[in-house]
Amino acid sequence: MKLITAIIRPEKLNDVLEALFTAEIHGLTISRAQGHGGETEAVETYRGTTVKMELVEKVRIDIGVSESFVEPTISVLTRAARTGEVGDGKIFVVPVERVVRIRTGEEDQAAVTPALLAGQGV
Amino acid sequence: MKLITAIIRPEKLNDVLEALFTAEIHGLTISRAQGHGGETEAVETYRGTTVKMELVEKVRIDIGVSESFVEPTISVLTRAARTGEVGDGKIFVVPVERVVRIRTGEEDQAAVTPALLAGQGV
Amino acid sequence: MKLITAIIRPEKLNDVLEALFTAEIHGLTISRAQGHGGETEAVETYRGTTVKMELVEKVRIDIGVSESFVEPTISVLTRAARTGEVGDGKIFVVPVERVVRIRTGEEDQAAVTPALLAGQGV
Amino acid sequence: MEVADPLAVEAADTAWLIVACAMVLLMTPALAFFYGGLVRSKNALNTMMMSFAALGTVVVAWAILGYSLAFAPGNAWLGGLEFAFLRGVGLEPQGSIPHLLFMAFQGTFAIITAALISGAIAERMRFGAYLLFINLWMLAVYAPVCHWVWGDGWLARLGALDFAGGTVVHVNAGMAAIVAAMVLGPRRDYGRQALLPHNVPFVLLGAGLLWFGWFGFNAGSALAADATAALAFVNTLLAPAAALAAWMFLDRLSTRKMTAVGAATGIVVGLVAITPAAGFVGPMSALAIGALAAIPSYFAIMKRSKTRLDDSLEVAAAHGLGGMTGAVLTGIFATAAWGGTDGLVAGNWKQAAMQVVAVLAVMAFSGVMSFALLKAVNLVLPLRVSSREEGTGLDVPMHGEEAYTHGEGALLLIPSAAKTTQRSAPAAAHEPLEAGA
Amino acid sequence: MEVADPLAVEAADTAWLIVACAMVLLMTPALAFFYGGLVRSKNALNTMMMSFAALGTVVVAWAILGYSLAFAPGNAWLGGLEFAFLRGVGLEPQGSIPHLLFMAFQGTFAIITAALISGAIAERMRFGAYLLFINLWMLAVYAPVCHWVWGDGWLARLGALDFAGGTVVHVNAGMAAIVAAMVLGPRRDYGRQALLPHNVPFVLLGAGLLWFGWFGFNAGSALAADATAALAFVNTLLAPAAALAAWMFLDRLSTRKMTAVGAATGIVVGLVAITPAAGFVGPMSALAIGALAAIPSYFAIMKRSKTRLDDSLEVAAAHGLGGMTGAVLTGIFATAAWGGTDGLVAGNWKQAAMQVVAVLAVMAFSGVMSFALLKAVNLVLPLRVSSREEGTGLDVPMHGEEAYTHGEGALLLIPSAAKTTQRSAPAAAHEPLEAGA
Amino acid sequence: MEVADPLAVEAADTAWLIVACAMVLLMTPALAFFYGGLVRSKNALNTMMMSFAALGTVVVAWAILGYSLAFAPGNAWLGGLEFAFLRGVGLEPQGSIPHLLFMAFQGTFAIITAALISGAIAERMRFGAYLLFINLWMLAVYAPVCHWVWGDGWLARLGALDFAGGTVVHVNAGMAAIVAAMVLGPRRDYGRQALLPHNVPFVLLGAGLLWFGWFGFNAGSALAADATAALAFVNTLLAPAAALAAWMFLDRLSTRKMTAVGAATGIVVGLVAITPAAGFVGPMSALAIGALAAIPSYFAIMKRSKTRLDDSLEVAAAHGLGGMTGAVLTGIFATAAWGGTDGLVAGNWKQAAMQVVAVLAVMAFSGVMSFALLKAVNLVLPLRVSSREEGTGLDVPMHGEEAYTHGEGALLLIPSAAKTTQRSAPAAAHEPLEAGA
Ligand SMILES: Nc1ncnc2c1ncn2[C@@H]1O[C@H](COP(=O)(O)OP(=O)(O)O)[C@@H](O)[C@H]1O
Ligand SMILES: Nc1ncnc2c1ncn2[C@@H]1O[C@H](COP(=O)(O)OP(=O)(O)O)[C@@H](O)[C@H]1O
Ligand SMILES: Nc1ncnc2c1ncn2[C@@H]1O[C@H](COP(=O)(O)OP(=O)(O)O)[C@@H](O)[C@H]1O
Repeated sequence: MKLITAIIRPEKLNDVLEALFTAEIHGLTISRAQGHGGETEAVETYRGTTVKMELVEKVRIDIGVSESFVEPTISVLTRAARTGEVGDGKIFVVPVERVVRIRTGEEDQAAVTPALLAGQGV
Repeated sequence: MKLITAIIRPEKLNDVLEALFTAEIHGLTISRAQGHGGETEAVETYRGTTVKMELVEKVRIDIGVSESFVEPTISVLTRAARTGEVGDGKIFVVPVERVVRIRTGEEDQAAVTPALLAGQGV
Repeated sequence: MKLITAIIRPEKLNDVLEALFTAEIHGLTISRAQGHGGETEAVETYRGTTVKMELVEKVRIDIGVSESFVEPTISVLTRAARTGEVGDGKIFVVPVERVVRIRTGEEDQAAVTPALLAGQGV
Repeated sequence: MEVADPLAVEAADTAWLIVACAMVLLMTPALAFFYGGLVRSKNALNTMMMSFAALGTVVVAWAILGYSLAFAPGNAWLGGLEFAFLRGVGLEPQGSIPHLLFMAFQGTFAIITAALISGAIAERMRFGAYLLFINLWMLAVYAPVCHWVWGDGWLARLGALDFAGGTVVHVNAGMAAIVAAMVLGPRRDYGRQALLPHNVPFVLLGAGLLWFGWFGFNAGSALAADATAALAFVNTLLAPAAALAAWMFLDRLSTRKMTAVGAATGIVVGLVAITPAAGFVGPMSALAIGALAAIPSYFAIMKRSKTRLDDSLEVAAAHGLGGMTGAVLTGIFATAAWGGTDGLVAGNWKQAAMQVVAVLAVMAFSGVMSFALLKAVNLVLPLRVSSREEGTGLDVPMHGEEAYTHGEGALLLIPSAAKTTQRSAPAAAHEPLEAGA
Repeated sequence: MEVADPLAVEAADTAWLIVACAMVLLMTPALAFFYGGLVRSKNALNTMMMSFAALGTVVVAWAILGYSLAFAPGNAWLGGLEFAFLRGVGLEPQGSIPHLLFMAFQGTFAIITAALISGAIAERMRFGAYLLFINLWMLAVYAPVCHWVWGDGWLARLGALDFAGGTVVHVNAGMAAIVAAMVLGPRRDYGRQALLPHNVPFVLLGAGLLWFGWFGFNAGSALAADATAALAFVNTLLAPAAALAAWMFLDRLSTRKMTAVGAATGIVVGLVAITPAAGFVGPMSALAIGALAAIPSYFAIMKRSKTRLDDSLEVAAAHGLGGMTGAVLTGIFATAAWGGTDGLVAGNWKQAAMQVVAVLAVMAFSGVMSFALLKAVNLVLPLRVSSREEGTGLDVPMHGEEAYTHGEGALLLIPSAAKTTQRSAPAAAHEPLEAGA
Repeated sequence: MEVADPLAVEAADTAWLIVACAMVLLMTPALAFFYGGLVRSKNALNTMMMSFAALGTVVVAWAILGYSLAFAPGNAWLGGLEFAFLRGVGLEPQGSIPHLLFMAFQGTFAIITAALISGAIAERMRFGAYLLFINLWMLAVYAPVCHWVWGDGWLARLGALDFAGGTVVHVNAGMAAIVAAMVLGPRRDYGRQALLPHNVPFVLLGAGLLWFGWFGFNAGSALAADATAALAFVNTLLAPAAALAAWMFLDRLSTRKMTAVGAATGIVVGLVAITPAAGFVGPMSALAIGALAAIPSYFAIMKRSKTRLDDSLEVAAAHGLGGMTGAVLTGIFATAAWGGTDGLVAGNWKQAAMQVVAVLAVMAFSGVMSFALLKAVNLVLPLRVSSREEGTGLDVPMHGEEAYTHGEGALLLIPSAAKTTQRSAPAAAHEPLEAGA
């Protein structure tokens, strides 16, 4: 089991979601984030002060997947989230020791597999 | 050391917090998230357009624990966060290599143990 | 490759950012969080009800770094985020199996290294 | 002041009443913000819409039927149908303003009274049932009580004083609110979770605009731009100020904090309390009424939150109790010297008694009728949303919207035929788009 | 009503017009909130500033030139330059109010008309180009049309009825909006993403304040505190209420939800539709006009969103179409009994025809001129922001600000000399600071 | 205009003054939003409450004592105690409006002046100390200055012109603001962190409502619905518009961005500057005053932010300096032709000199007295919150509330006895609850 964390541009989120769903990846959690990387920084002014905004809006996507899904997920993410301009973001893959589905208490593979597909051993 | 990440329903957060505190688990960090899973989707309308809301409000809880606390934490979480309906969420357990308490620089076990209990080697 | 996650006080974020940039650590993602630890709790009142606010505003910083940067990053973080009062926060170091730069598809070390420095093998 | 032809429209009075009426109208959006800020964000639109919808439907119902029931010649209990569909209501003078303007001014009172009730059942009532209920309530409860007091009904004949609606508006709505809260039952999280306001600045905005509008409400009730209007105006400045100061003081004493929600509530309670008295008492009495009225309402709110009666936004304590206190204090402080009938302080205890009678009569009528109407509506449309909808919040299931959105994860559903075309032709925009953007 | 000296300033009329004018001025900030709430938060300030900037520049341009072009003696098509720089515009009576006050009242109409257009090009127009455009538009389109209808121009002589600006303001702005939306092209995400309002309570706040201000707009257009003003006032209460009720009903029928954005839109459409008719029709006709006007605008919005015409905030459907419906219905419902010329219902079909002529003339003129002006402005200042700026949102690149900030990650740039000093001397504060804080 | 009995209450004037007074009252909530939007969200309620609390306490103190000190017969320096507790202040005419209404109108000026100061010490002053300070300040500083200028005091006798409060209100509050900012010291993060406004739309809302209310402030100061009121009104439309345009232009020149905070500030500066001149200058002079006044205030703000004087919300630059510029420009542009005394432009340099004297006198008095009062208050109640409270924000420690909450992690403290019962009986709700919900 792996946890794939992607940091992407907010304006690409909808494209990414559509691409993930098309690839049958249905379980995910997102949160709003702000990133700093190689992007050019915005400068704002407020009544005589000048302020450098070091952070740019990003969205973080966390997807728990079984091994076989790691590669497809990454390739879907890179494809759908890419614009080619600096600031497209990063993907981190972290090992997961256990996954539990709260509703049923099921663990690991069963926990991340969509319920309806579980019988098919996907 | 493990990092336990739970995605739960926002309306269960208070129950979960109370249950965790009762179980003497006091250190945790939450953040607001939005999830997509097997939940039925909401549809909204805005002036002639119809919009499918793919994401549902969730809360993410991150708890760093020493090995011996993993099991109790998971069981408290599953118990307190469960409603039995689709959408209750997931728990991920990730291995942690180091934990540092910023205030003191203490590492690992000492860092996640509440200060007052530290002497007791819990 | 490691993912360093720090939970810090929001009012220290600017100091932390400056310190990180000074130490040539440029890639990071932050998100707003709320924590519960040993801090004293705030009590609020609303029309006859009394409410204990269990959670305190925090900021979460995620930094993906190559091995050699782990130690300097942690020491910068602890130094810049410390006030010495309860509530300064924690740092977690998690192993990362793969890192991908979405823009180019580059992996691992190359993905977290600032583009301009990449040639220098830092 | 020049002596006015009793049968003429006076320009100055018309100017003032037009403005006053516009100000009263603004109170309903103001209430939407006062109430809307107090609920959780998932119910913000539903709560606001409960006020805004009253602006639509109640006005229409008032023009068609309500005004006639309240003000057409009738008996001691109810007006007739002579003015239904505004027949015969034109630009001829009613007092010194056009009749139609008087109708509109009274109409804005009907709207806000109906909308007030929504605070008691916020965050759990079905929207359709609410709409049906408040319109029936306006016709069957508000219009009669209005007739009793201002339409030459039995309370007017008895001599009960109510300058701008302490009993007609506030006691009346407050009683309906208690009944509605009881019939609907508490919110599912009530008493178990902290149900905190999502936007206190909105509450303050609402309170500020309510105060502004209330000047039209009270001083406009003089129905002329005369000294009585000026008195009612000044009292409407002084009483809420005193109530606000008293509230902050009580808050400080009992919780050591002067809360903003408390300040907003104090303003409203002061406004409610001076409403029946505004044109009948002197300015020092107005200060006293404001300060005194803060006390019962303050403690009622403290206590209420410990009970199972989930009057969610404290309509009964602020409006019901505030209106009662105000109505009774009117009977105490009113004096002929300032344009009222003498009250208790001026030696006439009968006036105070009459005030109590009026309050009790309105409470009884409003309580029984509101109960009956709610039960009746429930037969047609269930009153309460499902527990699941309550959990999600009412905005999405009732209104198909959220108050605040970021648009992320919100996928546009494109009618399938159009979809392919549009997708492949985003370049219809004037500029070339970023790669993949 | 006392007979007024035709050459005197009347106190009551002056009082009313001052207030009315203040109310109309408030409509532009109200519009800023109505529009600002509907856009995404990254464009909130830009959208609001489009209204606020009109408050600055258009007023100045109006005083200097616009008023003269609209109201100075001239020919059937345009006023002269006699009143340029307000020469000869003083406190002498114009009707029964000071001439200067009349100028100001008309000026507030010019502001809001220009600001209305911004809804069509929200989220993508360069701010400088916008400013230039609306000021030219006010001078070259609004002032002439205003002259035609209210400044003794050809439409006035023809006998077209427009009480408070159905054609002058709403058809005019609506047509300019369509043209501007076409010239600018759709937003880059239009039709591909869900572009949801970021703050619906702001939309409701805007609608509430617009309604309040509109009483000044319509009833103030009587230019006196008389029975006509009262009639216009009451109609401005009834028509939007009916439109709101009708809109909620249509919403319910077609989507099963009564949306808050819909409610706010319904109010505005009702206000627009009654504007040309306010002082010419009876109250029951006002209810009918409000309810009827909801229908075309409702369905226009439903359909428009499926096309490539990105009139972002529905200016054409709400104001353009609403104004057309209102202008035509004025020709149908107007009656001499309520102060208008008889219309179709009263047997005079010519009036309805004249209304259609007026609408078409304004549409043609506004359409052609707006197109020409936009193309001309584009030669000097490009109209559209870059695609990248559109992605980021316009607030930061155009205004150097964000609507909502937390201040985290925002590093103050301290002039380098001062920096070292300040850093080492934070203790200038009165209390010792926390270690390291 | 009919000749009015000098001893009679005029209906039209009363109508106008009632409305004007309501509009001025609305300025204080407007200020709460203007200021509240500019601070960080953790201090939003505290900042707003500083205005709202003034609405409560200052009104009461004004009625009891302040009005008498300002307007009761006295000497050249201070009024007497004749009107204390509003003795003898009734409905008899004062000019052509009821005396009581005059008292209330002046009272709303006292509130807003006191509340203005709060901008200088936002985000760091203890709430109790603030309340004590502004009430003492109103009595000991505002009331005397008000007496000097409007209550037949020495400045009035000297002939200094101040139509609606350029010196009395704005220079006065601005000077107190500087002193307060110095005595309190800068915020702990000042000069080290970016202290950004948390809600710029609120700032715009505040500016819009302030403008609306200011029409009452300036045109109401004519104390009648006459040509002077109309002039003051029109000037209050033109000057802020010119100031807004000038500010946007300066902003564009110096930062290349037209900021929304700048636009809001420009409006306020224009309003402040025209206040002393409103009824004394012609409309073209009003445009000039507005545009000219923008310049010093603009550059003062640019410079101030680089100093250690943390006048947090720029009260001194906007109100103090704006008021000075306005007062001096009044002495320059005033002309008898428009109802003032001739000023410099009309050849009377003495008037300009007198204006300077008035400004300096008020600055000196306000500066010294404010300093003394703050030091005195500090002996009783410490002025400044602790550094820790400043870090957390003042809303929770001072008011026990947050402006915006989600309710998550907020655990209800249930009185222990009730707890068990309630927990085990959630089913008191009307519907069965979801399992475990
Ligand atoms: N080392 C890192 N750790 C965590 N997040 C990172 C890291 N580097 C970049 N990011 C995130 O990715 C975003 C884009 O990164 P950046 O390096 O600017 O672009 P690119 O990957 O296209 O070169 C940043 O805004 C930040 O949110
Ligand atoms: N594979 C996953 N990775 C990350 N988060 C997930 C994953 N699957 C589900 N979630 C989170 O858990 C929530 C509930 O999951 P869902 O599968 O709908 O419910 P259940 O676990 O009850 O079957 C989702 O809204 C999402 O936030
Ligand atoms: N075990 C934990 N897991 C996750 N986050 C934690 C944990 N312990 C503390 N935190 C986070 O760190 C913050 C400060 O922790 P706390 O223990 O109060 O302070 P300190 O580290 O100074 O003793 C908390 O508010 C919480 O956000």
